[in-house]
Amino acid sequence: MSTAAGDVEEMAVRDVINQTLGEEMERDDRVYIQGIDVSGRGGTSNILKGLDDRFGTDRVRNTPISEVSMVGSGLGAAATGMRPVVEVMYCGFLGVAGDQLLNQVAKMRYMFGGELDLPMVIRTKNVMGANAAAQHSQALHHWLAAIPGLKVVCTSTPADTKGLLKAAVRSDDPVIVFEHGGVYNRKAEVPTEDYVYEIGEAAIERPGDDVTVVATQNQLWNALEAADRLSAEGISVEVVNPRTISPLDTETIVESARKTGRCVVVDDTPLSYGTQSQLSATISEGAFWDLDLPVKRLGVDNVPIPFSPTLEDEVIPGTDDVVDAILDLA
Amino acid sequence: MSTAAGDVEEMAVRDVINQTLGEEMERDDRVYIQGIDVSGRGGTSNILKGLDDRFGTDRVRNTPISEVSMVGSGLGAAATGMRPVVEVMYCGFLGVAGDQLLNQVAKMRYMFGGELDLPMVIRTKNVMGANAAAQHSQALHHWLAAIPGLKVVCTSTPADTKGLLKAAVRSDDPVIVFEHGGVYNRKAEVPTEDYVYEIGEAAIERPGDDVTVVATQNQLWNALEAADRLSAEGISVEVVNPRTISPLDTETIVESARKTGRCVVVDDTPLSYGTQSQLSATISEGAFWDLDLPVKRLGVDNVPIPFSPTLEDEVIPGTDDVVDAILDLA
Amino acid sequence: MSSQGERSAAIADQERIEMLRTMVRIRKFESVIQNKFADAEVPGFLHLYIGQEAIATGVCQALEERDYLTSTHRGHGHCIARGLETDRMAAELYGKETGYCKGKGGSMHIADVNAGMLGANGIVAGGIPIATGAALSAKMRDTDEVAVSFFGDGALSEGAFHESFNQAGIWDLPLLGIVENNQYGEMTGLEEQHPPSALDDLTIYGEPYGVTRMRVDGMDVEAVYEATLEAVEQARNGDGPALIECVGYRFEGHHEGDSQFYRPDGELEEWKQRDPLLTYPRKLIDDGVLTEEEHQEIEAEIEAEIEDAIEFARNSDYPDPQQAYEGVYSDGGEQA
Amino acid sequence: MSSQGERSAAIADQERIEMLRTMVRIRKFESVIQNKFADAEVPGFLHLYIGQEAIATGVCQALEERDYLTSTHRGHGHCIARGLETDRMAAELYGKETGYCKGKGGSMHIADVNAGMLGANGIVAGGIPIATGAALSAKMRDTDEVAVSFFGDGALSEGAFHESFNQAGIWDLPLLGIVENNQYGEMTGLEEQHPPSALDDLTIYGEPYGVTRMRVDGMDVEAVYEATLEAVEQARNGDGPALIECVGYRFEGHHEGDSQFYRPDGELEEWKQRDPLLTYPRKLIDDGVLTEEEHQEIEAEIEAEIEDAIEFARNSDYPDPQQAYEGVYSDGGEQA
Ligand SMILES: Cc1ncc(C[n+]2csc(CCOP(=O)(O)OP(=O)(O)O)c2C)c(N)n1
Ligand SMILES: Cc1ncc(C[n+]2csc(CCOP(=O)(O)OP(=O)(O)O)c2C)c(N)n1
Ligand SMILES: [Mg+2]
Ligand SMILES: [Mg+2]
Repeated sequence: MSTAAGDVEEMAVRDVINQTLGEEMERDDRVYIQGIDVSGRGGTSNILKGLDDRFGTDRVRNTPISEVSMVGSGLGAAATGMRPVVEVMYCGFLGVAGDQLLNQVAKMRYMFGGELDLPMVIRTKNVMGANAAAQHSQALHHWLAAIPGLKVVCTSTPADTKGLLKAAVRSDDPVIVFEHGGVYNRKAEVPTEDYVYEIGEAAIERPGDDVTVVATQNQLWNALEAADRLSAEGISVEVVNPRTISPLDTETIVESARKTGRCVVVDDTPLSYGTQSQLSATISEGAFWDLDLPVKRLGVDNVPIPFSPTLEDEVIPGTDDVVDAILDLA
Repeated sequence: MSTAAGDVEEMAVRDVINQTLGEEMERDDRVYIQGIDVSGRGGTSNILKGLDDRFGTDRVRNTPISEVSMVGSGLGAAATGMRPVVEVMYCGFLGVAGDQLLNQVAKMRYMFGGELDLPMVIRTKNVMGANAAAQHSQALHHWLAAIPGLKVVCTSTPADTKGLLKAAVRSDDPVIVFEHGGVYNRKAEVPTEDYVYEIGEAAIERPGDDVTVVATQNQLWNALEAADRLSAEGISVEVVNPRTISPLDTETIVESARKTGRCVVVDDTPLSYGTQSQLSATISEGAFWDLDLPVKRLGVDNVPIPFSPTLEDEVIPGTDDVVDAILDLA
Repeated sequence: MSSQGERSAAIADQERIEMLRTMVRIRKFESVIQNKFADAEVPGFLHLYIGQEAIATGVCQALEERDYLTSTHRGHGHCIARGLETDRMAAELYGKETGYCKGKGGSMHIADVNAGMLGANGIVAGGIPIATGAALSAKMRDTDEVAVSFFGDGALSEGAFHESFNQAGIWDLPLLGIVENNQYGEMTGLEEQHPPSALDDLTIYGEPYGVTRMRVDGMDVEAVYEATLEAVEQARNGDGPALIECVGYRFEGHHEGDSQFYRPDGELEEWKQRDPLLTYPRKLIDDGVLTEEEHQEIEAEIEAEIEDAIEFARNSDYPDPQQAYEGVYSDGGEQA
Repeated sequence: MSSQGERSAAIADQERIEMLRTMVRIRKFESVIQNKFADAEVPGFLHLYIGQEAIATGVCQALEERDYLTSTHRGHGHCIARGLETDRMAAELYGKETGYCKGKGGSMHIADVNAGMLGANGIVAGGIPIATGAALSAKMRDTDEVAVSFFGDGALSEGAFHESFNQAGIWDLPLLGIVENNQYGEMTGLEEQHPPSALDDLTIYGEPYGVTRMRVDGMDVEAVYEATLEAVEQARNGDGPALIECVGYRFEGHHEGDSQFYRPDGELEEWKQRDPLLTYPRKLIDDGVLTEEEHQEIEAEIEAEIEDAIEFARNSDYPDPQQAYEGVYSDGGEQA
């Protein structure tokens, strides 16, 4: 990883995505975008606005409403000299392309003997808290991480969005980039220079001594806020951003757990078979001798996400829930 | 659960499936089967042989090669008075019906307010060790268990095959039944009377004191064999069969772990984000104060399954691996 | 557009008035909901059916109570035309416990299984396999029930459409596909979403499956009604599936908040001249079936109904948070 | 079956002999592998192409080195016709490290990306979207490369076929679909898998997408060759996709071990009279392009080649178990 020294700029996550993809398309003319309404509307949440004008509709290419073909043809293009960035508007639509993800994208290199580069990015977004109901409100990075052969990253902050998206576009492997609708408008400083994060490296977003919180995306922001609040009460919280969901940076995460001896893992995936279970297992086994208390999993209860605000609020953890979980351990 | 007292019969798993479905079709004429070649060939591995002659091709219904429609139309039929049993030949083909599973089958009852019965079974098989390569050699019960709203069971023995399959067919919820190609020809005693297992209940297959092994399907047979071998060395192994993967019988599993203080979890899903991680997290948290050593996960390394026998043998745990894992803890 | 032959003169006056009432109800319901959404009273996403009322209305008028239907993200019109109550619909959109889905579904998932309405669906083409299964079930249970699936032009590009109609073609299922061609899939016009070979007649997508193909003016409720009647009769008689393209236009954005940058100048205005909410009452008045006063009365009556519906929704309670854990399974609770 | 017009007299003698050689190579390779499988030397599943040799051969003869192809579970014929070496193919089927996929793929996943062969595929219709992407890439990179996807009659029922050809139709991609109609999908005949409307001409599945439709005798290698030439030329010229149905028959079971209970009496024998491995040499001899002795020489030469290939496979090493962890990613290792 080469984090930046030097100039920084305050930017929203949404603008970072647009800028980063623009830079990568300038840099390499094999990079192109395909998906629903990526031209005109600028794709999901209008993130790509203007890229069609800059690069033309050949490279910012509207597909029909055909997720199988969108993902599958991206794979074929990647295998033959292009570097597609496929947008799947909501992660809930990934299921339509289930076979492409499970059997083609994930397995093609390996099955063919390991030598075929497949430089392909699939961008999609997790959505929670938008009253979008069960099909549109989902977080599914655990679901793709459960498929060996896929690299899966979660972007959370403006800075990691840039570093991870560049890494994904430049990788010769398929990388699934999960964005999150709830952080698109979050702003923070981003180094202006060109930098690429290592896929597979977690980051300590905020160092601390008493409790470790491992958190992604929206929950990372909640965790940082919780840490702020609790520091006033004299509790020092270390916040870890896994960045990559698969492969997971076990070392960094376990090391933090061993230091604090107390861990909360919080994520928007379901409590059973979600990211939290993988984190809890990893930490429980790896920091076994240093844990003072059981790892605490926080996430979405095992229900589809309900529509009504009172119900949705109930099932998705908020900052208060993170605070409470930390207090339970501290 | 009403386990049987009374007569038993020695049967192979494959014959139990055929017999059980036949019984349920006799019992309730809304039960019908659809899938590829279910008539004629008798479906995948010829398991259903003869059911077409008994019940006609209207109730043992060959579909075109269309997993989306096969699963989706099953759902529609279940919502309107039928009780379909859909066969998906290999679990690796579930991805084709990804949206149906993720967004329709799993969420329909909940989204619609909770009152719509969806009595639907999807039978599929995990396959390992058949040199079938990455798309056909997969175990994917963790992948469906990761979707809230689906009940997922794994059948392992002749007796649980009968009890679980009856439970699935009689359930008013969609139940995904994972069979395993590697146990179809396993034989053991099955009670002849009609009985139904509770979905969500694990079973102690073999009681023991020193180490708990939680294992499914093929690995359950390996675990039982390992337990046999080790008893000769004076190590007493308790073998737990989860039966249901989602919802998991946390209580039974954790109780066993608390008793022995040492746990191996072994399953054919991948080591990351697989069933083992869910089990390890559950046990590590729930039996925290009683564990003497970290839980040991055993499973398929994080690669697609390779074709060549030397490679496939390397990545799938066998009885020796289970023995070694137990010895590491004992 | 293929002509429907001579229009049967046989549509009873009462049916014509009923269809007008249904269209008025859809339009007024949605116009009010549109405002309430703008006022942030209605949460989530909102895809309005305004402009397409003649389609749902004409189709549902041709159905019997025992028939089934599946709908889309743009489903309010289908629900109302099917006879769902506007109060429980409004309550659902408001996220209240008195809603059709107890607040769990919202606009994109309204369903009333008791009315054979197997749900709106947030996945493009998601309802088609479900309707296919209902058609199969109808046939296996030896009934003459028919299943109707509404979907947009965009859904024709999804594999689910293809697999379902292929299966329906093989099994001769009583499945009726209503392609609501409203000229756009989201913000993209048809010509980017369908091959040139299909643009003039989207029912060509049904050609491989041997479906009966019809194409009607989706702004003409009677044309839609009559085509559907014919297709339904055929399906009930065991003569298999049909695909009806209803050519229309949506007057509002894809969803509320859509800037509608993509509409060519004048296009909307031109289509609005064919607004069934203008043309149909005029026609009924011309035909002597309705007086201007009766028309006003209908409007007023339905306005009052919708007002009541909104009041009902407003006055209903939000579900208790604990209800979030209910209803995943038949045995009540959530996953362990 | 639509006639291909007068057969161009212009197929050079050498090409005809080349095609014969290819067909002989496929047949002999598979016949030997079939025996080795029976002897349990070849692990896994085996789907044989025997009977369909004229299809892969005719199609590949019409392609250039720069073109791409995707294949199916029944892929050996496509590989051989594409020019892959039988020794490395045999080694792959034996699970040896000298195989095309280093033993990781086996029969259902043979690939040689350097030869533009983007893989057999264990998922029915799984290769079609990949070929579509190759066609897109060809177009975006401003080449005149063409992508050919082989698939069975059964694949036409999968959504992936539909989405891909729809997209190819919209984007005018140089995509060529070869429907190998061998009368069965697994153990089920066409009439249970396709609507009556499609049975007489499966290319009707391409009708909505505006593809060029052709239907040829899949036992006639020259008919296949000429149809493909025409479709390829059109695709190279930017005139978009085509779908060619090649009507043939598979002489062996769906996979080895299949009891073939489903074949009507006499059906196999009837088709075997049209076996291209019988008819084509006869024709070439009749046409004076080949002598009986030359034919025998070809057979003998290829038999020897296959024998060598099997020896190569047998003598190669199994991959070291540790290689299982290599090749998931470009950076080598497995997932952490
Ligand atoms: C599988 C899937 N892909 C994409 C979307 C996003 N989406 C919602 S509505 C829509 C357009 C649908 O167009 P059409 O079928 O013509 O219906 P219309 O909105 O015009 O009524 C899209 C792409 C979705 N909901 N589901
Ligand atoms: C998605 C999927 N569903 C089912 C199968 C199982 N299967 C393997 S081959 C086959 C039949 C394919 O028929 P066809 O396309 O006609 O090819 P053929 O075997 O006749 O060459 C089936 C159903 C599969 N491999 N993939
Ligand atoms: Mg539309
Ligand atoms: Mg076939």
